[in-house]
Amino acid sequence: MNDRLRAVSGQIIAVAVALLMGAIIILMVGESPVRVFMTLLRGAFGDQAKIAGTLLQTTPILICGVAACVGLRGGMFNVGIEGQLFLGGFAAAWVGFAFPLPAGIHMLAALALAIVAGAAWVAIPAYFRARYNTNEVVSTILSNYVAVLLTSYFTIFLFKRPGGWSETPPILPTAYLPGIFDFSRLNGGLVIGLVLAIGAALVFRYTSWGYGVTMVGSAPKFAEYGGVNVKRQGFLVLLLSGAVGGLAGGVETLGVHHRFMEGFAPGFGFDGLIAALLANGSPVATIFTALFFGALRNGSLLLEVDTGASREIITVIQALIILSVSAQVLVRRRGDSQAGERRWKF
Amino acid sequence: QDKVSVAAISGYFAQGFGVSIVNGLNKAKDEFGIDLKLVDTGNRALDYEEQFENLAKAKQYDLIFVMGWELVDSLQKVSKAYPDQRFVFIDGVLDNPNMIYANFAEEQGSFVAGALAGMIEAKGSEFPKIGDGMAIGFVGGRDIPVIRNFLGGYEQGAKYAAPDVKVNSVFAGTFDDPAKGSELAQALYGQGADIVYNVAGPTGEGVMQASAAVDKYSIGVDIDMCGTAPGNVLASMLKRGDIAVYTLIKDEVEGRKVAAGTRTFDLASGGVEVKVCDDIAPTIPADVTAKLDEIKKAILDGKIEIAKAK
Amino acid sequence: MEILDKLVNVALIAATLRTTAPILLVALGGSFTTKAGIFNIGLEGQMLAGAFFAVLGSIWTGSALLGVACGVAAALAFALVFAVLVVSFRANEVVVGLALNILAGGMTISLMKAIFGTRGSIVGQGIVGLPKVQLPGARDLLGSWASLISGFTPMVYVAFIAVPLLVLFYNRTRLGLYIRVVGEKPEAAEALGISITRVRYTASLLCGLLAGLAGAHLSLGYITMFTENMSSGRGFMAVAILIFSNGDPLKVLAGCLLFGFADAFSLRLQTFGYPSYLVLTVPYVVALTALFALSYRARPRIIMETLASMQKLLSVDKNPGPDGKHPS
Amino acid sequence: MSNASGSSTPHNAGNNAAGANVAGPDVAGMAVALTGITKRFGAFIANDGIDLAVRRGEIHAIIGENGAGKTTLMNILFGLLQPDEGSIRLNDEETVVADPAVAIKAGLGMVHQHFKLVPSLSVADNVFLGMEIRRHGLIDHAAQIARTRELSERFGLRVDPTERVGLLSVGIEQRIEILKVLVRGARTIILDEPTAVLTPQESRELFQTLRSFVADGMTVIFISHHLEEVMEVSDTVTVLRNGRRVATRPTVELSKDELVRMMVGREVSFDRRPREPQHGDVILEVEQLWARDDRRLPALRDVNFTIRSGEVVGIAGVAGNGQTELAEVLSGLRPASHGVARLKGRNLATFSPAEIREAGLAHVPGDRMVRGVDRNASIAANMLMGRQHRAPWSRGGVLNWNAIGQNASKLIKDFDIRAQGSGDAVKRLSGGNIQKVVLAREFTNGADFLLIDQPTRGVDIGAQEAIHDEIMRQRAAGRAILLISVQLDELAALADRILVMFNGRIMGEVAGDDADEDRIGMMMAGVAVPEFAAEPA
Ligand SMILES: Nc1ncnc2c1ncn2[C@@H]1O[C@H](COP(=O)(O)OP(=O)(O)OP(=O)(O)O)[C@@H](O)[C@H]1O
Ligand SMILES: Nc1ncnc2c1ncn2[C@@H]1O[C@H](COP(=O)(O)OP(=O)(O)OP(=O)(O)O)[C@@H](O)[C@H]1O
Ligand SMILES: [Mg+2]
Ligand SMILES: [Mg+2]
Repeated sequence: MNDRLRAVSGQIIAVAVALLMGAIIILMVGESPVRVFMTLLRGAFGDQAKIAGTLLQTTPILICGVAACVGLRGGMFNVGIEGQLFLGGFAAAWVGFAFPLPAGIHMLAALALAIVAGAAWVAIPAYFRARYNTNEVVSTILSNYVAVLLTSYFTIFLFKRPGGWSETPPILPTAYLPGIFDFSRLNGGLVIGLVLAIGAALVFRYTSWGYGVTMVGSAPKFAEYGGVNVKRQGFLVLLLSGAVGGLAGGVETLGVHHRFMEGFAPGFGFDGLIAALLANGSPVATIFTALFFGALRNGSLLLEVDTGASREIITVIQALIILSVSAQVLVRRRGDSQAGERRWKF
Repeated sequence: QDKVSVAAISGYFAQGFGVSIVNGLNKAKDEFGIDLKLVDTGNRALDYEEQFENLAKAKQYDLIFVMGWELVDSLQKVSKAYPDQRFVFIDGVLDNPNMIYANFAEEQGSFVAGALAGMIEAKGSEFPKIGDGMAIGFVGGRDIPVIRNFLGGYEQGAKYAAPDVKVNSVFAGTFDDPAKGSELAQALYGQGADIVYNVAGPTGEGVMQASAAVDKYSIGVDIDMCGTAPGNVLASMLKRGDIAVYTLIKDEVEGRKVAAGTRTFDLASGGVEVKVCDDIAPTIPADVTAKLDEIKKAILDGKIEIAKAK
Repeated sequence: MEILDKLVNVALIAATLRTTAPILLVALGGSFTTKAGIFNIGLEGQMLAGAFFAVLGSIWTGSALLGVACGVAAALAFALVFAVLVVSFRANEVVVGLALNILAGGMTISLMKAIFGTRGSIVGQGIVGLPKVQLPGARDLLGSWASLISGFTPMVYVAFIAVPLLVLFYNRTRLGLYIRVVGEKPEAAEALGISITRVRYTASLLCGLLAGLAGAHLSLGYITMFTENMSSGRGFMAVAILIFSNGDPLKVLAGCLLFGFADAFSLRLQTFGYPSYLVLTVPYVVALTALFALSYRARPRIIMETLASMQKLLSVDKNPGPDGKHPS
Repeated sequence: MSNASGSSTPHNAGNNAAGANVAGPDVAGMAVALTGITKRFGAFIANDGIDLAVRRGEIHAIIGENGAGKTTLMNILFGLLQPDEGSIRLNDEETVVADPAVAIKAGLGMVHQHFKLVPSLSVADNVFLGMEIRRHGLIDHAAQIARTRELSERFGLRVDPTERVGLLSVGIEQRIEILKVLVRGARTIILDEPTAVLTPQESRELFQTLRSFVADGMTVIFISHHLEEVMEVSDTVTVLRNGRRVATRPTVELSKDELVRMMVGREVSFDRRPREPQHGDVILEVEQLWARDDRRLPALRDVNFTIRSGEVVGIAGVAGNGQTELAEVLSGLRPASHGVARLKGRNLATFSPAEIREAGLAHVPGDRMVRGVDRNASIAANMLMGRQHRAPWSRGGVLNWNAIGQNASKLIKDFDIRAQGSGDAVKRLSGGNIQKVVLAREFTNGADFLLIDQPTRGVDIGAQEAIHDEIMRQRAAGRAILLISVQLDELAALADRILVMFNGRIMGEVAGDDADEDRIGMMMAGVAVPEFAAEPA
């Protein structure tokens, strides 16, 4: 408990340090830090619409973050969430516009295909990782590029909405994710994200399977010795991670855009990965890191309108926060020797 | 209401056409002392609607200029939520009767550019730096409808003026990678093209620089690019976003409230034009110049139908 | 056949060398950190910062060389931050690397706005690019093949010459040896009084040096301009190559050439009417295929290992005879 | 200080050695003198005001239980750790050993408990690492190889300088470690548990080498858990207990029993455990078993044996001769390439590792840190492994952490594991206690067949006794036990039969009651020993 308290207060100090550095930068570009931070706060939580907007921004980061957590738990570094998100988004849209189905079933079918698409996209890297120990970081990074280009190809060459922009035809309302408020686009995706995060935490903590997977991630030889099928669980975990990544894309298309747009959501995969890493791989903690990123992002949208500061300033501050928080994590494990730790276990 | 206040929102202020719009806005600001707000949307579709909300909610802007087709969906929603807010959609026409449209006929300008390139290529080695490949090239940014529209006009123009000339077209897949633009252009030059038209934003800058590197020709787009590689830039196909926003703001400032409806910026109105670079102009053979004028006239008279890309 | 002729020719090889050079430079930079046991996913950001400040320096000083120096200095600053956080504060390398990439993106755009009042790109404005190096006599000697060795900007030569230098560095210099040792068996280094911290800092900074050169090459050599996000994933590509080459300079070269070739080749494929988006995937698909194929059956390695363990068996067999000559 | 140190002295080391030889053991002053050394790790005191004086030209043994602070003390002496209190004199000079470089300069050399060699480098590169020979600023590999060869010949430490270290056996690795120390011109050599991984023959060779060092006027400090060898080779013994020095005495004045008493503070018996032959049904049958190692080379060649319930079968052999692979095949982690292993009549090849465990296998793995535990997880989580699908710990796939925690607490008590509670992370425990966690888990899962690999490696004598008792209790309970160990005395004390493995084959079998170290040692080295001839080298 005491440890945790120290850790949390450490994080807060780290954020404060980053904000201070941010304030200096803001001063340097000739704006008032107070005004900028107040605007940020107003933009993130100013009224119910702003709060809803923040939650809307949080949703994809959260789901991608859970995807990353699932992989990290099993010792798999899924850097390909971005690509899975794009394919999942496209797959959901495709079901949404091409196959008229009854309400409810339509949405579930679309989400299901998004999940399948995400999992399928990571299946080959996962297979090679499990079977031949092929580094999954490399293969998933590379497959991101292919996924984004591929969805662009599908969208523009095969399924383009006639006369329109580079986007698919709109999906049918039967496939929409239900909204939560009528004043916001916030939708059931948030609930899906929260359920996933808490569900993942429970599964990892309270099931035999989750225990096995956790052991595969933290001590693979031990797990193997204990009778856990390390290769199969590794494959499964990466597949699940990809599935959640695909779901993130499906949620975006069905919940917000109601069509697939070429290049619609760059960077969510990486945001999610960072959120998960800052949360130390804990899905529940990822809820908070994702919310933090979502608030920063939504706040920064108002910032650009209400002050002279540009959104890039926020990008810079966000990076500073990540950097100082990441260093903070380390203060806890300062030790005598640098040698003992394996630096990276890819 | 004393002072006119306008906002502009787009993800493309950094690229050719967007730059010309920013130029126009700044000119209006300098001349009329208006309030000006630029909002960069970035490239995440999730952000757009919130950004429109933030702009429209204040109700302080007389006009909001919107550029980029990916914003259309959010724009439609917000314009429904704020029916009193006047939006100017640049570079397209939608089905919304409350909106102001500034529509550009880039295919017309590209047609002329294509005709010019075709005729010069057809001259072969008579013309300096031209080989006998009988091919011209096109480098696009991403393979999206607007860019296809440029390509379509260019191809049709080249075929119209010089039926034997082939048009090789390639896309970089990105507007942000000039190095790739340079490689693409060099590949085209290597395959016999002597003139390459770029519609690729910063990626296209790489095309212009490649034309200087291999000493062939390039054609610029959106803004006057003759200075980027003097002697190697044949012409620039200007898409005068600056004129469009400037005239609209001018109307507004002078009390003629801009009303909903479509304004077309084409060859006829000077909204698009092909400017042959000053250092090249004297070397253009007279028959080419004459034929080019003829073509322009035919377009103005509606004698030439240019198919638009879907 | 005619198509093949048009596709595969001297120009393609020259283009391959050009497309390879920036990735090679940055990947060779990453080789230092990889060898030192640090996973550096922040190459992209270092490269971008290098590209931006190279242009800035070039404009301010009017000298391409000083521009390159500015670019390198900026990349070094990023590398230093990386080293401080990762080595001294032991932060997660992936988090720090990704955050520095974000920082580089946001910072270059903000600074561009603040200094030039524009977003997007800096063209003209007095940027002085690096000159092309025309090797004297190349054309007489090689004819049309001269374009394979002559007419590149300096950094292309630097990139390719760096490969044998790095081989020499790792095998024959003390620092190179220490970098390898620190990456492979840090406790061995520590026990011998080799400072792991110092070696990792040095490796990080060397990495920044080459990443900076790569960035400067992009904005002053390859072309002469800066545009936001102009590193365009080359840093990530380098990371991928680094992981499967394990940072060995020759393997890095092979990986970069493969990717460079696939890139240059695919650009040419487009002119035959294949859909751009599919053609653009070619380099990545080639790299993935190579990765999977290599791990599917790492034949050369298995053969080597088998030979080695044969040797081991033999040495075990003959070794225990306690017939050694003892001193005294 | 007589020896020049640093980069250019491999030659000098030899010359000095020759010169010092004349001087003989007559020494003035101490090679090493530690005064009042105290080292704390948080609240824990690892070294508590230790004084230690080592005379020049002696072999000084340091003994003590696991966690007594031996390694810590040596690390402080060598500059790897900084003492919180106390001072160090090296060769009669007050020295602040800020880092190993200082120690090396003062003529100290250390061979660590875990070797610190770089596998991808050649022997010569490893020997000269940190003090490379260079020409024109570049490392001169040829010169390094030549010097390594020269040195290895002079000290009788035979190695091939060009070979990659990753391919060599531990015995040779140790020679390289010693060469590393010598090439730095060390006059005082510290060895931390040098014989833990050696065959008896290799140990004997090592001691011969160490004696030749002191004959040359050098000083040797070594840590060991093997009291016989301490008695045999050392001149002086220092005993540590709980971070304090209990005694420093000339070896000749001491008996083994006295040593043990000083170490543990009570009597400990090592004799062969009395037992009744009570073998029952055949539990494990191994027939013509072949298997390949990770490099796909034969690691097991035609292995045959059976184990009955209530029987302890020992496997002796130098590490790396197929024991690991045998254990892996028997636990289902590695497929057999030929032959069968049957557990209670059922062919293991048809089972997954999890099913084998269900069928009645318990396994104490040899490398406990890697295979035996997750260091970062709690004791409770570690004790769950292998039974996470069984009631009462889980029902319908859902874990009951209450039951798991209670079970862990009970095992902690039963097995006398020194820990705060079941929530403690395993990495906070000492090596011996970690081993007890593994034993507790494996011995309580009701399996009929116990596969026990190196149960007491690096475990102190007190804990060894407890572990041996536990193994005998399991035997009495009718378990079939396969005991793999590199320690012959352990096998002799526990096993009914001892099989000797070399190069994947069973070289021979010896009854536990007449285990003869020399004969077994010969077989371990691959020499087929005829029944009657027992001629040690
Ligand atoms: N103990 C050490 N820990 C870490 N790095 C070291 C250590 N010793 C040397 N190095 C590194 O190895 C490199 C070479 O060191 P060296 O001392 O040989 O440099 P030098 O004196 O310039 O060599 P030379 O005199 O041959 O030119 C340096 O970059 C140094 O940082
Ligand atoms: N870095 C450290 N942090 C915390 N505790 C430590 C550290 N190093 C050693 N200890 C503790 O100090 C005590 C002494 O450890 P040390 O390694 O000196 O024992 P040892 O006598 O060498 O035992 P063994 O015979 O098992 O090798 C142990 O209880 C150990 O857990
Ligand atoms: Mg020890
Ligand atoms: Mg020990």
